[in-house]
Amino acid sequence: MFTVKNLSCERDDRVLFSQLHFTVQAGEILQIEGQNGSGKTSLLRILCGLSSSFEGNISWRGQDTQAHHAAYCQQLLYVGHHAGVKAALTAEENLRWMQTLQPLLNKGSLTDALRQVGLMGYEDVPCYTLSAGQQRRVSLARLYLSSHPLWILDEPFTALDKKGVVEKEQLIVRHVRNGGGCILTTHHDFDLPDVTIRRLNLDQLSAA
Amino acid sequence: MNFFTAIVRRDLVLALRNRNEVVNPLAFFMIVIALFPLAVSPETAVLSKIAPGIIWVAALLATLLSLDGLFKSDFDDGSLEQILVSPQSLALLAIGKVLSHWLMSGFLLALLSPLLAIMLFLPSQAVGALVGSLLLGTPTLSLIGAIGAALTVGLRKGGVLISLLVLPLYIPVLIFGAGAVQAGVMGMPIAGYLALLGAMMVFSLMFAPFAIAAALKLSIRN
Amino acid sequence: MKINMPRWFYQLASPKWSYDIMGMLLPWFAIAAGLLLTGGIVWGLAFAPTDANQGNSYRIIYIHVPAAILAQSCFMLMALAGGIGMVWKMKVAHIVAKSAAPIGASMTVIALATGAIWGKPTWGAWWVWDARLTSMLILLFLYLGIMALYSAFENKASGDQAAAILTLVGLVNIPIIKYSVEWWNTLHQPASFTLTKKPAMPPEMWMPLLVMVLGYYCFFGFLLMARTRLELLERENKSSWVIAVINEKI
Amino acid sequence: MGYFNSFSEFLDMGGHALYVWLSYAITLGIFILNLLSLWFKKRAFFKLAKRQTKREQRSL
Repeated sequence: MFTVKNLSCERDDRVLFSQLHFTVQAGEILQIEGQNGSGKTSLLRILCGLSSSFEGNISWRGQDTQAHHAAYCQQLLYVGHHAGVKAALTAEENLRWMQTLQPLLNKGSLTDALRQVGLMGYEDVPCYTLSAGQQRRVSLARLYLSSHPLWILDEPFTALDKKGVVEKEQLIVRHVRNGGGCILTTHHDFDLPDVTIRRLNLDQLSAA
Repeated sequence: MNFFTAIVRRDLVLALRNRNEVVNPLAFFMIVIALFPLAVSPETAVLSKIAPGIIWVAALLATLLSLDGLFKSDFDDGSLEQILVSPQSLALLAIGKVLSHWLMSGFLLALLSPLLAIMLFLPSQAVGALVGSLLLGTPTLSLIGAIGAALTVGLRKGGVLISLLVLPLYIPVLIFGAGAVQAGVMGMPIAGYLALLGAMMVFSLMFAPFAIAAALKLSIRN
Repeated sequence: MKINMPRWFYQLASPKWSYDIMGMLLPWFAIAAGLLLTGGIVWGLAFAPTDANQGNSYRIIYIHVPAAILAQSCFMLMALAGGIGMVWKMKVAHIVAKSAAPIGASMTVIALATGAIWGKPTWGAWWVWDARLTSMLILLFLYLGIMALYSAFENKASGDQAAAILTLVGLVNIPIIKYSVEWWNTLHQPASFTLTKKPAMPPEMWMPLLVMVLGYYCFFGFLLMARTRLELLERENKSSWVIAVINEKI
Repeated sequence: MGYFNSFSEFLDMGGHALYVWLSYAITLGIFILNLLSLWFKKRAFFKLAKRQTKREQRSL
């Protein structure tokens, strides 16, 4: 489904990683590991098309992601380091805007999605009254609406409590069981039954 | 088109919720104009002679001032990233954002300008030319300025740089805009000037969105 | 966007190949520039006849006109190189554009300074808001903006692209700026005779001018290639060919 | 010599000496500045490169 060939990235005259090869099949999770500064976020940004400082090939269903950027983005949901939440808009307005951006976000109940991330009762307040963690959860609420085949998630569990983490893990499992793919980074020990989790450690790569 | 109306609506809502960002450039516009009688002379003859130039220069600087933040908050909170990883067109986004920016800056400046024309003793037969030239000229200023804003959005010290990049490109609009008002003062026809301003607006509307989109892309990928 | 180009075009994309080719051409340009400039200056200053209207101050054209021509063609070159760099993602083209900017800016300064000085005996003032001088001043601002943009980016590849976009926007604007400034000028002051618009210049006068224009171009080519080579070394300082060049030098 | 009858006449430029020689001096100055900046940049680059190679040799 998702194939990366010969990927190298250099930033500020430092090689972050080179000669990276991997694939993500439908029903698989790829967890990218590594210390801070090992290039996890850079790698995810490259995979999303948010960074062009790389060499190599990234293809999605046999098509180059750069050449077919719009078609690829249609299929992709990215939760990044920044929440992408507008502080002056309410949680509901933010989600509605994201729905216009992403046609594959279901037009289903926003209240429901917000309840799932524990923001019940916060639909109508501007997001600047929410904490940074709550703002991130507004962004994560998209996962409950998403029918994108590919998820790319940068540290999705940081702003969540224990219960929230478990729920998101279940959500990811449901997503891959339905034939989706997921690439994520996390510090969190991540072990799920009955799901293929591949691991890619960027530290070992650079040591080798 | 759905996407386009959504951007315009979103940016207008945001502007209405942060009213300071709308009011500040307008206040700046008025203060700059109020400085001239104090610095040059409060005499009617002097002021009415330089009024077209002053109002146009002040409008240009006020637009420039408000442009600095056009993409800043979207860049900082990650909204721009999300737009880049969506299938929507960045050029369309640029047009939508510039349109709502113009409604909250250039358009309001044009509405406010008759008041300032009175304060600077601009002959009343030129007020129509003033409002018309501002209505047709400021969209071009917003479009060109947005290129500069998109190029500098990822930089820490974009403020002065954007003026350096954009002001030289503003000169034709300034010349024809102020020229239209001068012609209005002298009772000459102004249709030619307005047509030129309109042509520049159409021309920049055709090309600027692509330059803005390319600039935004590189600023995000930087 | 994919257009097939001849082989040399893709070879130009290789930094080492460009470095070597420019290194071969460099001395020839230096010699040509030296000969043409010396010859042109001696010819223009000492041998060309004087102008009936302006006296000997017209001899400033021999340094002014080539600078003005070069200031404009340098901008076009930068836009072309920047465009090539954007379309074919060619680093060398971006580096050429970047190296050209300060040279173009200095040519603009020469054209401005000599034009203004020429104005003193002709118009009686050290600065006149003449259409050509004003356009030249705006061109200088455009150059300064582009150079500022290059240096504002820490990531050089981003700076290259940003400056290329700005240069292309500037190129589209230059004719509009020129037209509007000329129109503004005729509105505010009657057209006076200018430094460059001479109805009929005898060959003894324009021949040295031609030599000077060629000399300026050679000097420009020399500077541009030398700056490009240096920038190539700085950008590629980790690659094996640059290390070889350095080891040879030390 | 050439168009002028004497060297002093040449220097005087028909009364326009100030303008002509000032223009030529400024132009020459800018040409030389261009060459100098190139030369300084080149020297700085190789100086830095030399220091780096030395450091690398020491660390080996």
